[in-house]
Amino acid sequence: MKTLNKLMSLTQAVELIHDNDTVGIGGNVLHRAPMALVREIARQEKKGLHIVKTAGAMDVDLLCLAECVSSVDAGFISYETEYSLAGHYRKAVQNGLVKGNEHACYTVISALRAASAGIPFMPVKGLQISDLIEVNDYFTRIQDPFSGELVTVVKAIVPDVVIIHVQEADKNGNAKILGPKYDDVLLSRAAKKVIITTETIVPDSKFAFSQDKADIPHFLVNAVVHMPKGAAPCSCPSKYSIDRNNLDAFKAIKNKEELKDYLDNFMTEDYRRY
Amino acid sequence: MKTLNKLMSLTQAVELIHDNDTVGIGGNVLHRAPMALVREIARQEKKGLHIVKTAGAMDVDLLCLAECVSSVDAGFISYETEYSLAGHYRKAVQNGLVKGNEHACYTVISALRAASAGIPFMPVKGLQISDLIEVNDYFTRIQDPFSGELVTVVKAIVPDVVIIHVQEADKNGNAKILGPKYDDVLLSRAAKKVIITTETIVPDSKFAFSQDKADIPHFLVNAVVHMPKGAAPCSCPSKYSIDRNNLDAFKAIKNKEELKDYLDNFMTEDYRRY
Amino acid sequence: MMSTIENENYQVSDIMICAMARLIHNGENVFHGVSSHMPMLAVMLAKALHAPEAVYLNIPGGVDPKPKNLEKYTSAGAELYEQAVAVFPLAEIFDLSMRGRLDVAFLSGIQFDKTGNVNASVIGDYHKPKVRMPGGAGSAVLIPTAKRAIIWRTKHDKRTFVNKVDFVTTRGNIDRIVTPLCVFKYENGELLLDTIHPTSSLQEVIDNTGFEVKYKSIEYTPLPTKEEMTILKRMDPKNYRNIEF
Amino acid sequence: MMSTIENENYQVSDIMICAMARLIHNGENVFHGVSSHMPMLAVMLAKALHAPEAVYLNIPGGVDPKPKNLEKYTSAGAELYEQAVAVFPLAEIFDLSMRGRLDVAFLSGIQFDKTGNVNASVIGDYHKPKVRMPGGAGSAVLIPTAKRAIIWRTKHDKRTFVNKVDFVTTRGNIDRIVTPLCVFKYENGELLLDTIHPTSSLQEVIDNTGFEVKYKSIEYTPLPTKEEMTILKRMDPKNYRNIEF
Repeated sequence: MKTLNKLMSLTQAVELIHDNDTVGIGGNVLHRAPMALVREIARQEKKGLHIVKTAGAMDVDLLCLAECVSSVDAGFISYETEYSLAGHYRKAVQNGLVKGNEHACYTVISALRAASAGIPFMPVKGLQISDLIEVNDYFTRIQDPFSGELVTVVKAIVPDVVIIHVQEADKNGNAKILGPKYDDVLLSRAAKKVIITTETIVPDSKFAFSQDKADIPHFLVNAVVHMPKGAAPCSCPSKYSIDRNNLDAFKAIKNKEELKDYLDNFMTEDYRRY
Repeated sequence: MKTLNKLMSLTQAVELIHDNDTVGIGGNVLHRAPMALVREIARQEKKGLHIVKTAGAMDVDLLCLAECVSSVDAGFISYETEYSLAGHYRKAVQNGLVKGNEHACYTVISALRAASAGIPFMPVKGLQISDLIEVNDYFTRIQDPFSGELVTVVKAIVPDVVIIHVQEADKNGNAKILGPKYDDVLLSRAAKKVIITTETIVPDSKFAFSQDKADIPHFLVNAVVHMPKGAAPCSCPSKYSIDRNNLDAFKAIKNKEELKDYLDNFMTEDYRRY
Repeated sequence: MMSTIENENYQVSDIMICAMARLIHNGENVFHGVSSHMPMLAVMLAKALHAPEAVYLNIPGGVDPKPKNLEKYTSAGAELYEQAVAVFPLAEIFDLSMRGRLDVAFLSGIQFDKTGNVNASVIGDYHKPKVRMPGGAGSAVLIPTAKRAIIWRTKHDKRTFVNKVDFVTTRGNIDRIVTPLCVFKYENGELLLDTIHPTSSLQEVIDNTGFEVKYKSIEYTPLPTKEEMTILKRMDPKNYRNIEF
Repeated sequence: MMSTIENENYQVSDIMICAMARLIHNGENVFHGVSSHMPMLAVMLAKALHAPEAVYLNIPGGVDPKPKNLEKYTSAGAELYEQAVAVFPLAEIFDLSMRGRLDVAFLSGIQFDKTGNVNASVIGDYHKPKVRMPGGAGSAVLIPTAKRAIIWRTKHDKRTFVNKVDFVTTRGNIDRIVTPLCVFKYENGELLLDTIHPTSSLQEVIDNTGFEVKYKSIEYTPLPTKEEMTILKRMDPKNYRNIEF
């Protein structure tokens, strides 16, 4: 049987992302962030991206430093305790370069669920007394038509493209996440396009003959990049933990010029063809 | 570590269901329907139940014949082609004994998703031009507050109790469905109480030491009944197919008295303790 | 024409399945629901022939399954999970359609009228129905949202094809209606005769249709090819596809 | 009292963790999020002692995990998936809280005022913030919906406990606020001093709180027991729990 081969290079995959796109990012804080794709977005100098993530860290921080970002819709943007704040994101928001659209992580999830179901908004039970409703145009209150009570709703967020790093994928785009899936499966359902980087390319027959089927089916996926260490220096469960030296090096970066060197140092690894 | 043992008899489990409860039923048409629980509901002569299921068959048909049912919210109630219509359901609706609340299967799913998220309603994209909106009080149209466009919404359905048959559960209620899960996972999240029958009781350690974790976590579950053949005469994937002789015998039943004999014939099997 | 048919022993179900299969294009996402042996075989046939990259979606949630043996009593069982490459359950298939990305949905109904209204609900009053139908399952939400809804119905009579349906369950993107006598297509807001099965005739279609049969030209549904029949018989050796006839 | 503390080498983090652990009752569903080493250890400690049937929920989605080794840099990693019995991911934990069935959520914030408002968003104007915070993660939706929100914060100063917050991210079912100096409880719409840590004093609490400190009686937070300390040190041999001090 003929199959659709979606294997391509990192460069080709990132060319599917356009300036001003809404980009959803998989993983959570320093876990399974699609860092090779993030680095290539920075190298290709994408502009005006609208980033969507429940809880982001280095990925969003790097893209803010690279000046690729126009807005961030997220519940939490920070490294966890040990690596402290996302300084470049914070600075960009405080300088007015990036609009920080604050959500609860759950309202990001609700907005993505709305996108996935093709509906324009989603009611959210928990957002009740909050200044967030008044200051943001993506929240509002409406009447429940059945009880007459007020309910807060969040506007759908439809990512133009979602970038996800997985441990296993076949060349057609069937992709399997080992360990915590975070919000990646939902992201793949909400987006118009999905770009996958994968630690390993598995044979087409692997998922068919396993009880462990793919989490993301091929027909949602537009690009597959074979990219071992594609989440580094972030962690990739069952494959590797964080790369502390590299994280320290990144945290020491002060400006865009130093970022260029940092990105250049990854080029051999990111552009290697497997 | 101490654990909560939720093992009980079929009789005890069904005593958790009260007259006039809203009852969600797992499985789909003749697949993995929780038939032992359904039979015991009929034996205990529950009254006024509000049944919820995307696509039901023998389960709903039997409960209608037993006069346990007040209303059915479903997208489809019928056997598939070979076994033809659900005659007792049809008759009960046509005689006015049961209110047949017609949904699309998806509006049942949407109503359960709303329940699961604690919200009073869910927008549904697909229900556009339809008499169903006018004749049913659980559908209505509202304005999308962001675009001003009309959108159809469905009212949440919160099952008081959900009954589900699985292949594996531990005594604490962690339950695993092998093969198609249909809408059972969602049902377990939407309901106030969950009753599980299971082909096998697995050791408490089984899910902890497997990559294949439980689909339904113990803290959502109120009762676990060890019930091999608990879906028969319906099918249970990886365990058994339909029991054609028994299905034929049921399809030949004309009235409530004959149903009593049919149910009595199952008592040895349904009341056996393992 | 008829003699060819007799020689080859075509069943009406074979002709209907091949007609449905040919409506599936390569690469399309295709769904069918319960009680749907004919669409099930149409999808499998299309994938085996001209549409190998069509994506097969179904109620059990197996993506592109390769069932070893079909079951007589169901088209929603675990066999549609066998050798599937990914899990994409019913709820997500609906979502896919809602966001405009389901290409083809095979659906049914009880009554159809000339303007494309579909009734899958009741005959008579909704609250006191004369006849309560099984329900439209996915029809009410998929017919408006799937890019193309292909309706199939194993009855073609004046109670099925009516001037005006008793109840509008839905209306929407109907592409074709495949019946035992013919194929209708939906164009500019009305049903037109597309092709007549070689086993039938224009007169038979007219005699069994409750509204005026309009057409642009008289065309016949192509007969199944030898290749199609070979594959159909291999996939369905016990002829479950003919269960409704 | 202080000498006992010195003899036993209690850290403020130990006292805070034990205070949090004791707020967890047996059988309760308990959640913590990112950057939450102290709540993570509090849940594990409670489960090891008085609340074995507390249900441990977390961002990676492992139900009742038994991590072999904790990580210094995260409380949201795959180790919270190890030996978990079921998968219940973040989205579903939120849903659980929304439908009123999450018993305890450990959450944080940047500013708190005496009437129970929580700011986790910004200092200054929202659209042109003087300081942009990481964001409240789950706080805005969990504090109103969890049966009891337990707030913890490793800073106790007049910029944290203020007369009026700069921005109301949320307000809701606050049960306790655990700080390095004391525990506040929320009663009848206002924060009251519940217990003072034995490592601190009433005066220190007053000096570092931006609103009038009210209390019904002067009580002290019980010291960690030997058993608690033994388990804490076994679970966290590298003292990650003290990372913020």
